[in-house]
Amino acid sequence: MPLLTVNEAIGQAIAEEMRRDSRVLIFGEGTATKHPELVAEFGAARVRNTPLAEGIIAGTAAGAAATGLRPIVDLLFAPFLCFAMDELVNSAGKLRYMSGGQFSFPMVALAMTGGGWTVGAQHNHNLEAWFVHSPGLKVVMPSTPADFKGLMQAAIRDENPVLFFVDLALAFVPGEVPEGEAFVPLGQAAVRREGSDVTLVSYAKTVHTCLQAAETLAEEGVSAEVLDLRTLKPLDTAAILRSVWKTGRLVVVHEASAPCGVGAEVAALVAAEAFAALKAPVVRITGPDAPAPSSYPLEQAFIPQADAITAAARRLVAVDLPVSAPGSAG
Amino acid sequence: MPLLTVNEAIGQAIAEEMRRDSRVLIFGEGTATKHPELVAEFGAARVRNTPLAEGIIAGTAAGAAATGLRPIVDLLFAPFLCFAMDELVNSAGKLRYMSGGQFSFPMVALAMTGGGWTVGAQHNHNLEAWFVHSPGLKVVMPSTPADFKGLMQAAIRDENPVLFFVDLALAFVPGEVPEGEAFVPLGQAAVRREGSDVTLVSYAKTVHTCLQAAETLAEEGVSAEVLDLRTLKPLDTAAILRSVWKTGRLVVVHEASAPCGVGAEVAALVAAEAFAALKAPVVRITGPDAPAPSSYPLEQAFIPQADAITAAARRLVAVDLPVSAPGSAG
Amino acid sequence: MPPTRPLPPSRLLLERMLLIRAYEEKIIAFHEAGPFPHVCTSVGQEAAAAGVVSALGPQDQILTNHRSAGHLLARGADPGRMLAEVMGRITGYCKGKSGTLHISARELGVILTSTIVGGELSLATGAALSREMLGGDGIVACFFGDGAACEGIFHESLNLASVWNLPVLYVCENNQWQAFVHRKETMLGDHIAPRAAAYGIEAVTVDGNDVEAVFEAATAAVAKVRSTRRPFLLEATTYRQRGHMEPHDQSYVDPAEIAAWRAKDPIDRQKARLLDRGDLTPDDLAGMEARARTALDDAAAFASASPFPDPAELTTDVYA
Amino acid sequence: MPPTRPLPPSRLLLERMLLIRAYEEKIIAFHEAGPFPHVCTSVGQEAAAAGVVSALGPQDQILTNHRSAGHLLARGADPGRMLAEVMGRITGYCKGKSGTLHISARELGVILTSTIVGGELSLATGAALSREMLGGDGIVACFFGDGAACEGIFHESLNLASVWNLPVLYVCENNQWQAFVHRKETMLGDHIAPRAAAYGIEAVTVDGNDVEAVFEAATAAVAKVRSTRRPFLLEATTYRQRGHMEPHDQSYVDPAEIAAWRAKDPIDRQKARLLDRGDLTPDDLAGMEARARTALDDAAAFASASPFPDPAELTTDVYA
Ligand SMILES: Cc1ncc(C[n+]2csc(CCOP(=O)(O)OP(=O)(O)O)c2C)c(N)n1
Ligand SMILES: Cc1ncc(C[n+]2csc(CCOP(=O)(O)OP(=O)(O)O)c2C)c(N)n1
Ligand SMILES: [Mg+2]
Ligand SMILES: [Mg+2]
Repeated sequence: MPLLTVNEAIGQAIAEEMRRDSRVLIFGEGTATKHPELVAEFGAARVRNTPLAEGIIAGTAAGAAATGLRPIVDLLFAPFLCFAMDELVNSAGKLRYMSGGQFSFPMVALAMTGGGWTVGAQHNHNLEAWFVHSPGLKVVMPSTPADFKGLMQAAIRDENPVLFFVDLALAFVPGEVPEGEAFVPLGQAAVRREGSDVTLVSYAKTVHTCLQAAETLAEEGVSAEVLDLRTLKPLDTAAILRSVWKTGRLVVVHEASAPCGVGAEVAALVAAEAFAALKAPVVRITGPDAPAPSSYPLEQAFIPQADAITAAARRLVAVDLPVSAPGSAG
Repeated sequence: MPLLTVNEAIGQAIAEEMRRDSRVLIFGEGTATKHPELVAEFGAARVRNTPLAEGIIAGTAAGAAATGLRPIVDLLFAPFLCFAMDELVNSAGKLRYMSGGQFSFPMVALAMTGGGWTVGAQHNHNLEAWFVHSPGLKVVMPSTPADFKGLMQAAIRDENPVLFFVDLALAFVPGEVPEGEAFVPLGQAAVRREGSDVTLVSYAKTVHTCLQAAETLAEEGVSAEVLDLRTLKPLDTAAILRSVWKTGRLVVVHEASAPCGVGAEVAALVAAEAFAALKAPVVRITGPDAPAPSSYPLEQAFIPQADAITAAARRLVAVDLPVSAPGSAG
Repeated sequence: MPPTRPLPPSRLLLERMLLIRAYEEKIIAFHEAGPFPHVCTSVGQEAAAAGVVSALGPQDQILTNHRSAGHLLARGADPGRMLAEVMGRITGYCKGKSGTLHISARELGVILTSTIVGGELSLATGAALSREMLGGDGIVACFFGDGAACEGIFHESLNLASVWNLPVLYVCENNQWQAFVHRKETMLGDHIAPRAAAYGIEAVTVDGNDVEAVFEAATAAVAKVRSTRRPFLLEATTYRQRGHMEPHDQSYVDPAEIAAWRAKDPIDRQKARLLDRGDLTPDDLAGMEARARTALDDAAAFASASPFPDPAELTTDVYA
Repeated sequence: MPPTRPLPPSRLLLERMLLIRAYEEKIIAFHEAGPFPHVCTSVGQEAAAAGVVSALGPQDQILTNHRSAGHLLARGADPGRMLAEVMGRITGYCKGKSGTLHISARELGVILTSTIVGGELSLATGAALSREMLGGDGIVACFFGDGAACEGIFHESLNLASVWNLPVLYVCENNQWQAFVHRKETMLGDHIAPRAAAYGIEAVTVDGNDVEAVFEAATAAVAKVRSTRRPFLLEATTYRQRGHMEPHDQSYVDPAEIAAWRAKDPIDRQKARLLDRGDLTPDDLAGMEARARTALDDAAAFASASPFPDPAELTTDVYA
């Protein structure tokens, strides 16, 4: 299989889908400038630059989706989604329901986020949880070039609005990507490494951090299973529960802040549906509840690191059942 | 103590704070029209109608807060916050940090939400979790007239941006409210009913539903503790953990949808920090992950009801420790 | 798609206005009878709705705002299914899920009634893009208020429609009020139309209480948008004769202003004109009014008798 | 607050422009030397920055956008602390937390450098409201680009400032580009200034590459805002001579356009004018240039030698 970067994989998926379906089009601030190859192949009507106005970019996508087109919009950096929340949440997310099913909104909204480029808090804010919390939307945040391609294909073909997040740190990471059809269904997690002592659940760049941690743990005789959620909504609850039923221990890892994040959702799911399997507390390793700093060492400290994961996993496997008495907690 | 409705209690807190501090002012779409008494007392400069434009209302508040005023803005219904996310999240929430502490943003943003008035999904969307997930903001969502007053006083005096949510169904509910000083510190939950078998954690209108459920449970010999979070950020983690260490069982109840909601956060907290105390799975009772319907019976079905809470509590107290084997789960 | 209709003569315009008024009066009557969902009535603005919608073709699409009964009825919507939606019944256009103020009706080309002020402006460009890219000569009519023109999305929508050459007929019903705030508090100048020039968009202001003038201006505007494939802004100057919503409250409005505008009521005006011209006899008129009332009595009976949705509907239609 | 300065003569304007250019060239040199944080330089736009900021008084406040080095330096900011911020050092204006593109400096009255395009427009009205309500004759200068004028918040900000009579001097640096998109693709017409009329705001367009013309127009505009307590829009027509950000890429730009604008370089122009007039000798000029370069060498040394923040800073300054 050819090696492609994440950015190339996304580009390939978009080009292939545009070839397959003439209703697919893409626009955004600088989209045409940055993709002359798409303009050359599909023409200026289907590959457009827009004025600098995220609200109307997303709104235009929603209106077009409701009336027969299948738009992809590039909204650049996740914090800019703040200017498009009404269009994404109140319109694209709700109007199918509010119309009693008369209209659907097949559209994809792309945004980059995540630490690693020291771009600071107005360009880097991991907002995926907002959209998981909002009805009618789907949310994707892959970790490998092949998944970026396959999930982009799935997102474009889906009849619903899909938020598609690109972790900046992954954009230039190369990996094997199938040519042509690479479809990865929305809503399916992937077991990246099998294990039996502890489950590490993650998505985006921190999947790789989890894999690194799992290596270290393996050297110490701790067998960690690494689950890559890939799609955050719909969440693959079966895969999460299956793994925790096996290992009895859970660490959830993401760069987004903890409060009401995806890790909270996964932890709550497990505390409800796999409680009987749990041998130890559920741990979240996340970015701090602070704006993303720009300064390089601060930004590195912001991103969950492998040693925090291994330390947490070690603590969990050391927990002895039956559980300690209430008084023993801090 | 005099009986006031929630709306009156909020109005009283605002008037008293405006009297106390000449830097406090209030504006919004129709604020001056709806509060002639405030205009009469404080003048047109401090009580203003605005153009219909949530973005600049919130942005003006943030800019004013950074430069010496203490604005309160009424953004009407929570879904309209979607037009003000940049100003609230990227500016008010982040710019203290991004300025290295040079500026602070003492402001209050008011919004109504919640079922009961059949206003439909573009007026009713419980979005508090978004702001809990966002750094630099505080979030308040009270359940009693006295708390609405006391927390509004605290919110206005706080040096940080506070999102203040009013559950529509409570707006005309009367209750005892202290005259003058009624300060309730941000970040403190209230035990509304003591109990020993199960903890019901909630906020806003569903606190009352929990109290109703607790009554029923008491008749059946189940002692439920009801905790009213009041402030969602900062979350009173100590109060939640204290209660769960006592009861060993937790039901979290809110009308907002489950995925990445406040209930997820509370459940995750407990699964991490009070795991050893837990005798049964953690249950969330929430509104469905769907836009809020308008049709009356659908809207009623959308709002968590007492019988769902009692049923959950009954299931939890029936759980036998030690826990069942992995195979036993669905 | 609604059936093609011959260009409506003046009588048809009156008939449509009477139906709209009868609908709003039925809403008011419901409110007077007891608790009923909030509704924003368009009493006083019927000429803008009837005049513009009657100028559209069947291939055209509509997006509108919370004060949309007139646009829907003029487009041929069934008042029974509209009332059913307001009352949250399964027979409503949206199964009762959206309720009052949010009716969409695919078969009529009504894509959206947005109660997010400005929501119609944000989706209209996309609908027009579809019209352009999927062929045909259809255009999109987007109704919004003077208040919506304060939202940033107004600016973004007009600018995009202009630089992308999208066939959107923007129709601003400037009814002088924005919920509880008078327009004068929210803008300098008295009109929205002059703002269009900033985007290179042509605009016209019309007396929104003169249904024939509106129809004529709209017919010209529709033809222009259809042939140029460019946006156009039509501002209809009119007045919201009642409170922002029912139940009615106008305590904050200058009574002299209300009186002055009531004297310019679009329906009275069209009645007088047709009677004057001899295009209508008092008997004709009585018949027309009676038909409108009967239609609404039937509609109300239908809606009231309709069942509520099954609770299982709570979570259907969320995803496609 | 910065110290009051006498009105800058033409030489001082040149001196400020040279300092800005030296700063941007230092950034470029850092980039040429190896990996360095992205920065949006203002090469070619120095006249707009120096001309407007020099017209402000010490009681005035500034909000600006990602291309803010000129505004900060003209206001008297320390280039060492600016570079330290870009490089994420604790000695930076914001302790390195905001990094490149987001410098605020309270002691200079610089409230915000927003990299959310339009963020400066949304906060400027509030800063001006404070100026009005807390007394004094201060005004607020809000710098933004032609791209920001596409955002809805531009519309909302100008409209609110107008109806509330807020003393905001809106300064649009129309540099023909909006990141990777030419202005011509995003608007009809060539200027932002005509949009102001829609809000009842006065506007003037000035040659943004003529620092004396900018200074003169800005002085008049500042005086007007200060006395009328009303907003005013000043548009400076200029050009972004380099790529959107460093590292530099202009592959998508018509070379003829770049060449035409380079020929109008604001610094070359002011140099030539002063030399022509005899207000400056070549030796004076060489001295001025050397001083600017030395200042930047010192600044770079200071920044490079400054420590990074302690990791504990990660979670400080989140709440007050
Ligand atoms: C985004 C948003 N902000 C505020 C409201 C509350 N609201 C509903 S209608 C209205 C006034 C709208 O004025 P206008 O656009 O002139 O329409 P009109 O009601 O006059 O027909 C307001 C403020 C809303 N529904 N949506
Ligand atoms: C809300 C938002 N959208 C998009 C961007 C990405 N971006 C940064 S600068 C820029 C172009 C801004 O153009 P203009 O306002 O003309 O300023 P200039 O860069 O020309 O100085 C864009 C699109 C952003 N930072 N913020
Ligand atoms: Mg109006
Ligand atoms: Mg520009």
